[in-house]
Amino acid sequence: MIDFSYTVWILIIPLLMFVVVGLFGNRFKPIVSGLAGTCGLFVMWILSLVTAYKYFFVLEKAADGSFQKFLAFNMRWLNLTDTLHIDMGVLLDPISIMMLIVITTVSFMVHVYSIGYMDGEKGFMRFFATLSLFSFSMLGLVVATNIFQMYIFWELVGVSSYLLIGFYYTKDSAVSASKKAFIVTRFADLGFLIGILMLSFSTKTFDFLTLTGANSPAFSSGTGIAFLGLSTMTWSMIFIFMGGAGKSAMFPLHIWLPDAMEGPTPVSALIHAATMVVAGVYLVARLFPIYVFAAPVALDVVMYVGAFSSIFAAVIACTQFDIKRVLAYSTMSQIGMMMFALGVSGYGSHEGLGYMASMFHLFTHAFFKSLLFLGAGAIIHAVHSNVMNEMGGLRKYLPITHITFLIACLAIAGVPPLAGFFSKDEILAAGHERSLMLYWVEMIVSGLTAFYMFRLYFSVFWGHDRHYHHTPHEGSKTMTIPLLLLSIGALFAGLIPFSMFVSSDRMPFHSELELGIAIPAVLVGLLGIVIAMVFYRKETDLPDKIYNALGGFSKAAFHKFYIDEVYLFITKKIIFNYVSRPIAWFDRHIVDGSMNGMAYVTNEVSDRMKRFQSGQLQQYALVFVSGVVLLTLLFTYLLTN
Amino acid sequence: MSILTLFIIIPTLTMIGILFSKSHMQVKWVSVVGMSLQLLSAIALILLYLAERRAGNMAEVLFVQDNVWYETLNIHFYIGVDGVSVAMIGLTALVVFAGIFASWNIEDLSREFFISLILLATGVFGFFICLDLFTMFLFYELAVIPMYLLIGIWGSGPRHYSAMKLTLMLMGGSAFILLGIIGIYMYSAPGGGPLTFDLIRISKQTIPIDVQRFLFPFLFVGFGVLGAMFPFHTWSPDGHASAPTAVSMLHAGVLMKLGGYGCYRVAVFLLPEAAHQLGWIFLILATIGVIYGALGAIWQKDLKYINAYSSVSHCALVLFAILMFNQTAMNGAILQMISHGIMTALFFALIGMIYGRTHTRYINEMGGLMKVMPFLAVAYVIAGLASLGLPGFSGFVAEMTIFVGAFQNADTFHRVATIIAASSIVVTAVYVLRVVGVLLLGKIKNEHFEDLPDARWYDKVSVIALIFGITLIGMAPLWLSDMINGGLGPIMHKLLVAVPVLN
Amino acid sequence: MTPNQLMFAIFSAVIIIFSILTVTSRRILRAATYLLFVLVATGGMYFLLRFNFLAAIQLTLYAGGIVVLIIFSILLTSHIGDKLEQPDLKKIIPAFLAAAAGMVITVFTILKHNFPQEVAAGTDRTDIRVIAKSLISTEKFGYALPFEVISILLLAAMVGAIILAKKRND
Amino acid sequence: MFEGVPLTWFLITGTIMFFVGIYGFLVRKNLITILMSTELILNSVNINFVAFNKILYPDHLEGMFFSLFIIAVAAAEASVAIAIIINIYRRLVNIDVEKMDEMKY
Repeated sequence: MIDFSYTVWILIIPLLMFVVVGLFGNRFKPIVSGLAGTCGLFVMWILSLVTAYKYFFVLEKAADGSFQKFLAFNMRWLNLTDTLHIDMGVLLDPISIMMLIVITTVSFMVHVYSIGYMDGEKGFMRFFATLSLFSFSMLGLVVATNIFQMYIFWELVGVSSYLLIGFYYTKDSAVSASKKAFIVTRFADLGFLIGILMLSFSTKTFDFLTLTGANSPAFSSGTGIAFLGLSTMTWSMIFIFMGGAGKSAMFPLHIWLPDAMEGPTPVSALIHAATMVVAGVYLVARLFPIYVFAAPVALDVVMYVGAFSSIFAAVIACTQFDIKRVLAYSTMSQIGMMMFALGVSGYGSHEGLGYMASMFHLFTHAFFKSLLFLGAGAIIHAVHSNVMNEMGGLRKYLPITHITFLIACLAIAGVPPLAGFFSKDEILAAGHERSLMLYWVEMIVSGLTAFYMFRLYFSVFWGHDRHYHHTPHEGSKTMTIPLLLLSIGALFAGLIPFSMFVSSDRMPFHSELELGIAIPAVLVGLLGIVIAMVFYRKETDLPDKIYNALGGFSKAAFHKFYIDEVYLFITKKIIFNYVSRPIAWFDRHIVDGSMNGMAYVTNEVSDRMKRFQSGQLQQYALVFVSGVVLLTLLFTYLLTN
Repeated sequence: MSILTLFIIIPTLTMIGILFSKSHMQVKWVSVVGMSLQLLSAIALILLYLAERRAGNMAEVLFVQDNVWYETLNIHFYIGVDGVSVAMIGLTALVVFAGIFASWNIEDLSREFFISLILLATGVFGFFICLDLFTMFLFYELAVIPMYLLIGIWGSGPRHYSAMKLTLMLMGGSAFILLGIIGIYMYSAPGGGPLTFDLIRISKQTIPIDVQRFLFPFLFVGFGVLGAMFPFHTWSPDGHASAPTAVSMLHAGVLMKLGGYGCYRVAVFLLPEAAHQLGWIFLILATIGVIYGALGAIWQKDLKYINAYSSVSHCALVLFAILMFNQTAMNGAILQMISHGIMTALFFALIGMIYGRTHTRYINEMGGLMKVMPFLAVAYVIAGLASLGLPGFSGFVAEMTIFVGAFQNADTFHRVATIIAASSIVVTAVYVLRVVGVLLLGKIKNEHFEDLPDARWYDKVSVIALIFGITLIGMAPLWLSDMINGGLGPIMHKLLVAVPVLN
Repeated sequence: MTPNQLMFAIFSAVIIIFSILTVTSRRILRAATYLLFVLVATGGMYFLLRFNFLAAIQLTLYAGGIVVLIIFSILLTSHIGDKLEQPDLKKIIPAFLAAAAGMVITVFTILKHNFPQEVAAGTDRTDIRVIAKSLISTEKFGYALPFEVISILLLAAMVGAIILAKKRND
Repeated sequence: MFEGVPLTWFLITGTIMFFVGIYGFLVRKNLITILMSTELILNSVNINFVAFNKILYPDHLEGMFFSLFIIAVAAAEASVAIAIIINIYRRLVNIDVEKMDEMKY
């Protein structure tokens, strides 16, 4: 057994970075904090790679040939009840190691990129401090040994996302976007918390090893029908999925993600494309055995929500003009596909194809999506605009960005042999085994994906040359190098035999490319590309015609199907005006009014009583005399027998 | 002589010192020295306590001292602490320490101000160390009365109204408490022998159930008024809005905890059967309070009102947890008291500092303060995040302990109540972020605010001490939680003996 | 009707009639005069009861001293021609009722009670010497202490009256 | 019975005088008339005292002495009262008892 306890340093380094840069960063030049953060990330990246190597290739496998799942480090953090306690530690298994690699790689690239991108911004140091905090929390989330540790880091991820979206805090839109992101995910987290409470109530443990092990208490307890015909365990899994759906921007909790693009672009690349938003997928994957064996209904929920989100987001993405929003909806759509893949999956090697596909897609998606975002960042950096109508013909000015962006687009469109092709193919294959209808839905999604990505690509890099304020040019080396490095990932990540490493039962297996599924998928993708080329390569009025032909539908899609408005109505109108305001009124006037009323009555009574003391001598005397007379009468005649 | 008497002696000496101080500066420094010593002895007490426990001293209360001071009624000066009271003493010392620095700018009648403040603190310390019901009540009153002067003289806004309201409502509560205490005293020796106010001795007795049922509402409501129990919380928004900074800090941070502590230590501990039978009524009130306070805070525009309503919500959670009658939830209740105490003190300190600079507390009139006073703004964000229960700060630990504990109850009523109460964390996020967004972020609305100064050194001492407190508990809660757990043994034992259903 | 009875009837009638006039007259000086008649008639009662010394005191102190004092103060505070305003009925009726009720009860009680009819006639001790001795005697039936007390009271009243009535020069 | 006059007669006279005094005290507005009513009350009491003394306890002199002292006290009271009345008059220019309600509430 190899000692993996050093992995805890992958968590400690960013935490230290956060504290040091956050507290003392402003004592030095801004660049120092950037460099410090990047160096820290580099060390963590190396550590992760080493860990992955040691885990997959050096560490001996368990008796049945599967990869081991064990605690590399564990420490008691808080005792709750006799059986429930929160630990902090590092859990290593294939998916956590895969996530370590994804996070550290993308984070490292983003750090390098940010040194160039954020150069000269006010709050450079704050940016890097928060990035460190994010890395810390995200890593803590993926290596969590128990569901409560996951919840803790889950919240921390949320807050670092909040801080980073609201980085430009003087901009009102950024402030409200950050608030929205936090509150929506917080609402989802409430579901997560309730799920945890229900789960821990039935199973009396938080521990992942126990919960997902062969004799998990989750399989035996809480299985009775509890509410609306579903068992406690199903409900708890649905609630937990609600948390995941919030973080992963699944319908209907997705509304924060497009707005979150108000943050600096590297942040969007890191948090809102590659890492944090896939936390929900990771969460479901982490608890996968419980979903499969104890709560299949909850897994169906995951499947339907994922499928619906993917098509929903893909449609919206086709109508948006802000390049980052297109990418955001694309992210949502891709994550929907991952969720879908998990939903259709079974447990085991080949039955668990969906699980593997989902993880695989998560892995490849991280590369090409962060590449897309960083590319978008380079474009925005060059033309100072987000709107694709104001761009065109940029391929002359930004050659490197152009090439890398094209690679990423091809990858996401599923053109072989780029990364996206392989993972998407697996997802479709898994979906095909389960449900034909949803398989076709996903097929349409992949076509739409190709379409909107190339719509973006052609509008930005081809077409008319616009009048720019100053000639666009590539950013500094620190910005282009990460683009190039990530495009290597986007090119070749798909060639990794992923099923040899990650599977639902941690047992390696071979997965074959199914031509029957791959060929139609590629054709659909190419079709999308061709349509996009026809529409957008040269400026035509075709898109407008089609847009108008679709009438209400396209308008609704352009307005994101009015989900935002619905939420705004619920929060602003209902909660704010019809709940909170009456409560405030009720409190002031009824509750406090009754307290004040008591005081008022006392006052009033005493006011009446004080009038007896009128200062009128004769009145006193009259009362006195009458009193004496009465008492005399009483005691001499009436009360004597 | 027990180390605990230090907590009475040091403030007394400090007050005498202030009385003989000549200048404004000297008054402040005497207070600082006194309260720093107090803080040090609190830390020493915590360490000593932990050492004693580690050494295997498993007595119910430690550092006991017992003197009779009124023989006719068998009233003792009986002091001693368990894990819970040690934690509360630590909280009080920290908040008072920060409070002294937060009131550095008091110019008018500074001597009288600091004497009242420390007198208040003495009352609180006395309350926490005493084990004799009557002496406890005495200290309780000692803590409540100076509040009237502090708000009435040094307050702002409709201060006379607020001071009067606050004092009257709390006095109403203490009348209830007095009645309850005397009732308990009358039944303190059912097996014959002299009547006693001794809490530990009474806890070994069983008071007849119909008497308990009569007394429990009095005690719980009486302490509940101070603990801002719905619907007896309305003194809190007005009182806090008018009170000077340090007074708000002490009041919300410490004094309101007397209510929760009293409910726990007197009402539930001595009257467990009645608590179990009647608890559901108060549980409903507490659950309403949790949600109601949070929703009420959303609409408010005055910073102090927002915080006062948030306190209502958080303090209701304390009562909520106490009424769950299990060890984890009770532990959470104590943690929540400590966490909320530090957190709300931090909030009020910051609000006071911001108000001292901008001279307004209306959030709509401010904006973009992050640019002007980054230190205070960042501290405010930290306080806000702590308040909405972010991991890494004490609020999370407390809330999660409460929710997990409360959810372990076997019946649906308690678990549904838990889910309802848990939903407050979302609402809390809404109002905290709303304030942060409007107040600190965005553009500066008033150009006069452009060159306001950031925190001075004394502000920083106060703020950093409190932030240190919440992060320490938030990052490493195990020692505190275990310490409190140790103190919860007797009450849980009594509850389980009295109400075997809970097992 | 014995002469005594006749005398009593006369005094009694004077007392009652002038008392009522005293409290009802709207001219204050006349009221004072009626009061004088009442006091003199009271002195007559004392004579009737053979308390000569007391009667003398009554005449000199009350009729001679207090009434004069009252008349002086009347002259100081009001004009001769002034008529007092009629008190309103709201005051008269309750006052009358209270007084009448009290009177009825008291008279009823007096009439109901059986006082001892015949008491052995004692020695006539209203001799001025006996009174003087009693006033300074400290033995049984001696009134030295009340006498001293009343002296001090008088002194105090005198001083108080002077201080009160003195014109302030502030 | 004193030489043909029954005790009750004295008492009734005293009673009537007393309550007339009371009535005066209650209705008159002028302070001096109130003082005069007081004198009536005191005198009625004196009559009772001496009558009781003479008729029921002819051997004793308590009744007489009480009357004596009451007369002395009345004299003192009258002098002080008049001093006060004059003082009040100086300040308020009238001595109407209804206007003197500064001591209320």
